[in-house]
Amino acid sequence: MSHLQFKLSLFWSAVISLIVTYLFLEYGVPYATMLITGREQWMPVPRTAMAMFMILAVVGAMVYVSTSDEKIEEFREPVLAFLRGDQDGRWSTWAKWARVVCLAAFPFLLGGFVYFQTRLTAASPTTLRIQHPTIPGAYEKLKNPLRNPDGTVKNVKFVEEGGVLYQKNCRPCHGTTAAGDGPMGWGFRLKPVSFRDPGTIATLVEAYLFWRIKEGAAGLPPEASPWDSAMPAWKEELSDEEIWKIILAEFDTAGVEPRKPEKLE
Amino acid sequence: MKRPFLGVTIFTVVIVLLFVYIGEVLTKVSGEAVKGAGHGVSAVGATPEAGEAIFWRKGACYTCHSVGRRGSSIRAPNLGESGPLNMPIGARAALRAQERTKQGRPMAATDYLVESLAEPGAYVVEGFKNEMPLVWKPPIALQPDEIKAVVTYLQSQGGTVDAAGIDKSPFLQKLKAAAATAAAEVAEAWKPYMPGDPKLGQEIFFSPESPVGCGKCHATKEKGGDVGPELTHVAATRTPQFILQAILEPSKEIASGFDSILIQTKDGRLITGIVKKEDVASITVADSQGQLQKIPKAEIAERVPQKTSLMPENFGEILTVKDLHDLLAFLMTLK
Amino acid sequence: MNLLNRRFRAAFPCTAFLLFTLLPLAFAAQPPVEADYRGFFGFDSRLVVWIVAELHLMYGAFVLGVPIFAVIVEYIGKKSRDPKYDNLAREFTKLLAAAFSTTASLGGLLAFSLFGLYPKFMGYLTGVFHKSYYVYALLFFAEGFTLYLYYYSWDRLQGRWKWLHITLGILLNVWGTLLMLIANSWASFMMSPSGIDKETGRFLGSTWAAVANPLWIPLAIHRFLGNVAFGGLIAGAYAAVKFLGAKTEVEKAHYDWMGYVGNFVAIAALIPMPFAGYYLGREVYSASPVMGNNMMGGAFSWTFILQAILIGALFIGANYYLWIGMGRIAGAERYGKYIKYINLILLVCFAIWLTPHNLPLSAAEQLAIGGQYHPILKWLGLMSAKNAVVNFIILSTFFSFLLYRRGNKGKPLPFREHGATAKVVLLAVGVVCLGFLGAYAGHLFTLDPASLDLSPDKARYFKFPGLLLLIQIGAVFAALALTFVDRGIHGQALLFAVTAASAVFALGVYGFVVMEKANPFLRHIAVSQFLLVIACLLANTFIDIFLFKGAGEIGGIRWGKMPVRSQYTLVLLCVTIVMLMGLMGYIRSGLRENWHVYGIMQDVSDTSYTPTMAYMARVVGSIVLVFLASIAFVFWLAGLGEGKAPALAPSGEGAEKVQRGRTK
Amino acid sequence: MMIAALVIALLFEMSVAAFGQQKPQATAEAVSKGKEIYMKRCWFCHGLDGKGDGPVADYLNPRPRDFTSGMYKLRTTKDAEAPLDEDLFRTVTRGMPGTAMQGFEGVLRERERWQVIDYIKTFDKERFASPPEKAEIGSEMRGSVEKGKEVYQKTKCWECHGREGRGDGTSAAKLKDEWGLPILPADLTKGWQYKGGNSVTDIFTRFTTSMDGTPMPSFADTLGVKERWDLAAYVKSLIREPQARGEPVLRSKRIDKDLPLNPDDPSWREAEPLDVPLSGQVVVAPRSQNHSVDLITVRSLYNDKSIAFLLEWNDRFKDAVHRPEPESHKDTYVKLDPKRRWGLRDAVEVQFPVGIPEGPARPYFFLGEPGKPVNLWRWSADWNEDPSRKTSAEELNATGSKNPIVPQPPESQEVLSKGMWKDGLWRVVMVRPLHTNDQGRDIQFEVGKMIPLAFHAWDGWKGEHGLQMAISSWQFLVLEVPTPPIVYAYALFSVLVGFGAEVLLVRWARARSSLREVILIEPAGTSE
Repeated sequence: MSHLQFKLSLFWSAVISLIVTYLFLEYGVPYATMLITGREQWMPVPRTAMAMFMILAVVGAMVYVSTSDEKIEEFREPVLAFLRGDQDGRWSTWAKWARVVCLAAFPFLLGGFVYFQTRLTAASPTTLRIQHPTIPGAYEKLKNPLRNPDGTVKNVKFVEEGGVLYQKNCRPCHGTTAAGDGPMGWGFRLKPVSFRDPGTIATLVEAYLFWRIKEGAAGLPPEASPWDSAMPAWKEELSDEEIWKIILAEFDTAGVEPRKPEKLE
Repeated sequence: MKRPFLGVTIFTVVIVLLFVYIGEVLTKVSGEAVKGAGHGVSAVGATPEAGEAIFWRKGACYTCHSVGRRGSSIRAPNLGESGPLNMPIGARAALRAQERTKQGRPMAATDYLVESLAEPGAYVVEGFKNEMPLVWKPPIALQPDEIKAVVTYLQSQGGTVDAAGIDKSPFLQKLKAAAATAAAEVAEAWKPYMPGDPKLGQEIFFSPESPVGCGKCHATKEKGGDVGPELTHVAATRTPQFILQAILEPSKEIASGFDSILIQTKDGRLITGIVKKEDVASITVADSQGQLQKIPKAEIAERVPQKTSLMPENFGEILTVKDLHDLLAFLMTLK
Repeated sequence: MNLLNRRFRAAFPCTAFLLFTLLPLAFAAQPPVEADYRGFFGFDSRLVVWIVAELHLMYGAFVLGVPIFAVIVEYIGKKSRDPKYDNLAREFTKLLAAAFSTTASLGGLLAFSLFGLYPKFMGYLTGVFHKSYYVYALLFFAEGFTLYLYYYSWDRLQGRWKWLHITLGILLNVWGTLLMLIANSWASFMMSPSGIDKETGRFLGSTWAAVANPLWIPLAIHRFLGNVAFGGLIAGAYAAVKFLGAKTEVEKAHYDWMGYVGNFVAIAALIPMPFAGYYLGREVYSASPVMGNNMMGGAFSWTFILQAILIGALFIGANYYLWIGMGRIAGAERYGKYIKYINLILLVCFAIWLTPHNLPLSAAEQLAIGGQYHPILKWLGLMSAKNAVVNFIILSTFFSFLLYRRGNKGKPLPFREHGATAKVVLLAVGVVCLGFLGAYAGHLFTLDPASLDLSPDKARYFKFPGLLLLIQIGAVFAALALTFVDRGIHGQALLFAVTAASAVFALGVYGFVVMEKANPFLRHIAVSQFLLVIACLLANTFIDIFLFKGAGEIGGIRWGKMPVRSQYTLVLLCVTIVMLMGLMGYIRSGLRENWHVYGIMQDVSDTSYTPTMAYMARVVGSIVLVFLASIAFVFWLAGLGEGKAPALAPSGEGAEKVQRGRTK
Repeated sequence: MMIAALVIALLFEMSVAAFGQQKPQATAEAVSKGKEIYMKRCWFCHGLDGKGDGPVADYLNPRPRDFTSGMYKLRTTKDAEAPLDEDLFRTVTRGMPGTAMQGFEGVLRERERWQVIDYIKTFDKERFASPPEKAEIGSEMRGSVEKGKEVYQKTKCWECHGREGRGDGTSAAKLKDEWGLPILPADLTKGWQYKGGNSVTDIFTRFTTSMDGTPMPSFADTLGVKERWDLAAYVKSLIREPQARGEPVLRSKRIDKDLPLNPDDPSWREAEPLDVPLSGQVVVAPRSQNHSVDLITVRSLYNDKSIAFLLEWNDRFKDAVHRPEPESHKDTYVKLDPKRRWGLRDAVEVQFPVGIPEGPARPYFFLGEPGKPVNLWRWSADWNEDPSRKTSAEELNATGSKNPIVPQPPESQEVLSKGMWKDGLWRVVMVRPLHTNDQGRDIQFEVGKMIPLAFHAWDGWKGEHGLQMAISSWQFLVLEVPTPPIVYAYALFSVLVGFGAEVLLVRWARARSSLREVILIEPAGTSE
């Protein structure tokens, strides 16, 4: 075995991998997100996702170093050597001092950690909503009366009328092009939904939209936390037919199709 | 063998606990409401949540009242926004209380709510009848605390929850006293003269050959006619005495929506029945045999509301004592 | 046979008697005026049914899963004339026989509690399915008799009668699968009723129409694979515990091997599992889009996070076991360097798989991100990303396994020495791949956009996956050709590379395009990915078989030389799959929400709500512990029968050795 | 996987950027394609004939552009010239901040945006008949803020835009546009409302080219190039971007003296500000999407007895007279009458839940809901100017927007308040004891807890009253607490535990090292 060849010990490889992963998540991803979305600020990786990814990284490192006895030994060796200290008198002076400093610093780091964890801080509560709460039975089986059984619109006129209704009533929040960027979104913490996002109305049946438009935030079940949703209950002002028209227009404006029950082969 | 087994057991338990912990965390993170709580269990404390549970389960209030879009009963006023005055009951109560005050019985909104449970007949909403059972009497038999919870639930429908105010209400005292009497009454409850056989009773109810044939007009579950009131849950809200009386003296108390009318046609026919459907052109009535008749309005000369029930009054004569008890036993199973 | 085995023999008829005399009574004894629900001695009746049903299902999974591979192992033993296979098959069957009567008893208990606690609902179900009950009962007799015949005739049907014994084993599986299919139809009927009038719920008279409901077969496939993996891992954990307690090296070697086989069986069943799951999920969406929505985006989306955690633990654990296992193979260290890359791929895939579409965001994060969804991470939560990483996980696991297999293999023999058979078989495999890849490519090229409710201009999106399927055909044949000229390993590498590039990367990214432009076509992408991966697995497996057939060995496999942590990994895998079974049972049943029969018969009991995750986890966790404890007890009982009774002897020495080994 | 996606996305962005803004030829086909797009995306506001009279137009302020008038605000051409195609392209692409015109980038492809411009130009063919003359913008020069300020004074920009740039100039109230309708000068401190973009070059361009249809003139002839760049630098320096501090948490600072009722008090400098964005009230009818207050800056202080809030927001005019009219519910949104001038009062309101909620559930963010009431502190300008009143704030309770908002009885009114208006900025202080005797109606402040609060504002000049207002989502207030001593004890304890663990570990490792020698001699022992 050549001593000239530089080989990082397993312990340090693991530590460095974890650090690299962390830096990637903490700085790499936010920066890349900023570049890609063309916005002007870094977009942090949410803490929950961060915690999840880091736990996985640690598990991965542990799995790797324990795949063989040799690796475990190799991994443990630097740690043990550090703990043991210089027993053979071969360490340089600065290494000895570095060890002492590390050992001395550790309890204080721990103390500091405990202090920052236990000290009373006020973080604003995490808000999370079930993305698609369960539709009530009364709405479940509704079909858009303005569509033919094959899904085509009965009359193009309905889409146009729905478009006017959409632009008048929904545009202020959901935006001219249904991208969820209307001017009234400015003050609302829960931003209006972008219908162009393929994860939103494109995955839903029309009856679902009908329910959401008609009942609004007030009609949401408790687990979907209506407290911050500004969605009005449009049953107050719009007729059912108008709502169905708006639904046609939403899909048309956003350029997506409603989910269809798949045909059974 | 012993030691590895111990190790494996501990290891297993730890993994399962981890799983349970993740479940707890996910529940917390996802903000899942405690969907289970309150259902089925009797109320603890006078909270709107407990009241809601009672309203929709034990109290069986939902068999007559709906709350907004929840529920489908129309026998009694809707207690949600779609109810009378287009106001939910919590908000409505204040106006009703003013009305009651003008009628000479001064009270606040909370008092009105308590009163309407304590003395259902004291104030009856226009367009409805007083057919509300006394909830503190069997078979519903709510405890005073449970009634309080229901009142807070009603208050939470558009009003301010004020549990302390309920205690102050004089009507609650009345109710408590009445409930105590009722409890005493239960002690020496009404007993049938002889035990009935529900199976035979069912036969009497449904059999086309039986002299009474209740099934022609009344339905239980899916079966039966729809001339008279549906009896699927009759025993849940009515006492045996009430049922017995309703069989023997049908006209004494007629369920709302089942008043009969007498129609005289222009060609002189007389038709008595319950109005099932009415539109601009015609009126459809069901007669005492469960038959539907459609009469064009153009042919009607006169229509007179009747004070008597369409239900035959002669069951006391037709039924033997045993038949009556069998029938009653059957009806009592309908909870 | 000693006392205990006799006791088992006695237990079965007793149970059978109880089951088949009382069950019809329960049907017949419908009171004239029935109650909708009844209580259970003051306990929550739903909880009672939940626990009993889940336990019955777990035992059932074991009892149905094990014979499948027991027979296969026996057959291998017959072919290879190696008695260790026969012994192993027999040991599996011993566990089976022990667990069978418990399964039957739990089934009876489940039937009683259902009829007792849910009379109205069961009355309805009986009205629809009563004909199938009798078939079920008959099959149950057949299953029981065949099982005991199979187990007790082992010694007698040796030698030239072995084929008869194997036939018995196959029959056992046939009965078992039919049983599962019937019972399964009841469960799937509750989710997607058919054969009844959709408005009134009235039974239309054809039991077959009710049995053949839309979710019947997808659910059955999913359950079948699940049962095999379940059986394999339970047997693996049994072997692990035995290994840890083993006194002699021979015993250790045997149980190490048994654990390895159990794990191998489980991996083999786990690999197609995601596809079965995807198929089932798709059919749920077809049967009811609302149920599908609740499943993936609604109230149940969080349970799938939990599911992903468990499945991830399964895959990583199974791989980890293989990697440690390479330590007992001389020569395997050559492949050690690949482990870190596979590990990395698995973890990255797993991370993507776990990322939900709607990440919990604190208010500050929401403000910084400017919305509900993280602009990049939200994509990881969508179907395309999940499909891509699942395929990658499968490929990596398969790759791990191939490395393990060739650990101690030396230089392969020149291909021509395998003779014509090898060529014919490999060409046949190639033709099979050509067949299904080509057929699906053809389907895609000729697919009418109108059949997916798409406008004609969307047809261009169908071309790309079709093209990849054609490329895959080329890659398969290129790999075969390379094998023929003794470049088999390069062939395999080529196929892996092409599959990863097309199924994971190309279609993974393309899925997002399709999702946006031609959403209904998305499921065809998933099927294409599946076919690409399957072709790779199929061709590479067969190439591998011939590649290393008769290859020189660098060193032997030292069975029994496994560190303690590998055995704990087997235990972990076992516990994980039991929890997974419990969780999936909850999801399947819970999806109906407050319906007994979805959309037809409402649950109006006090317990018609969907419990929280926390409550669910507590109940499932308890069920898992009860199941594991009881099956450990049953296995202990089965072990009592053995004359040597190694388990009973105070084995302080062996255990100490193990302890010492662990601390080193 | 993710990296691959990133790379692909990056490549895609780059390829788009590489195309540049070369306008394709305006063919008949392009015009007809443009018409198709116009009929799908534009006519709702701009009308079928491009007259700016679409069905949505009546609800918007400013109104949509009338394409037949030939007047365009955002140009790079000389005063009174038609815009260049590139100018129109820029507006279609980026939209006009502060108006209902949103950008179409990412929705319409570049070619499509050019096509729609080709179509728009057909509404007023004469105007675009000859190529317009481009204004001289030149390349950006570094301007001096100080000199720019002098130019601002000298050129009397303040007559309209106000001394501090808040659009509150002396003639601001009287301005009219080309059609004789009232128009307001821009609030220069709000960078997010600059219709033509807020870069220095954008600003320079605006007063070089003028804004057609508005009283904003061109200064190309009256000011030198250098002067204009100085002015642009000064205007740019007026912009105050709302700070995005991250969490919407208002930290109330504890002080040990009396709380100031005066907005000018130096104690306020100690408090950390929170910028709260507001939207128009679009939740229930009568909805209004043309709100005027879109940002309130809040500070809070507390002592052992009371808590104080300082609210600051821009409002061009001080409106202190109130003559409300009943609200009409006829339409989903309030239709604007562009000629109408209102005489209503300014007001602001802080909203708290009545009890501090445990867990994530809160009352509905706008006026609560039945069963979950909210406590409102409403300050109004007419009370502020009324010397007979002890305080200018009133406490109220609401249980949902459907129910009437109920003032609390006089004995429960405990909020003291004072407001000041200067140079287009309202500053209002509200003080209330931390705890009151009216627990069923009032919020009781508790130290260290997350207390939701939201803000409502009315601008009387725009006729806002009743439910026509600007509203915010729930923000959070926390009364900062000094760290309790037990925390230090925990930390100290963990230092000791950490040290103890270290000692044990080192001893274990040293003992192990001697053991290890033994193992190395006996390698057979590793396999078990």
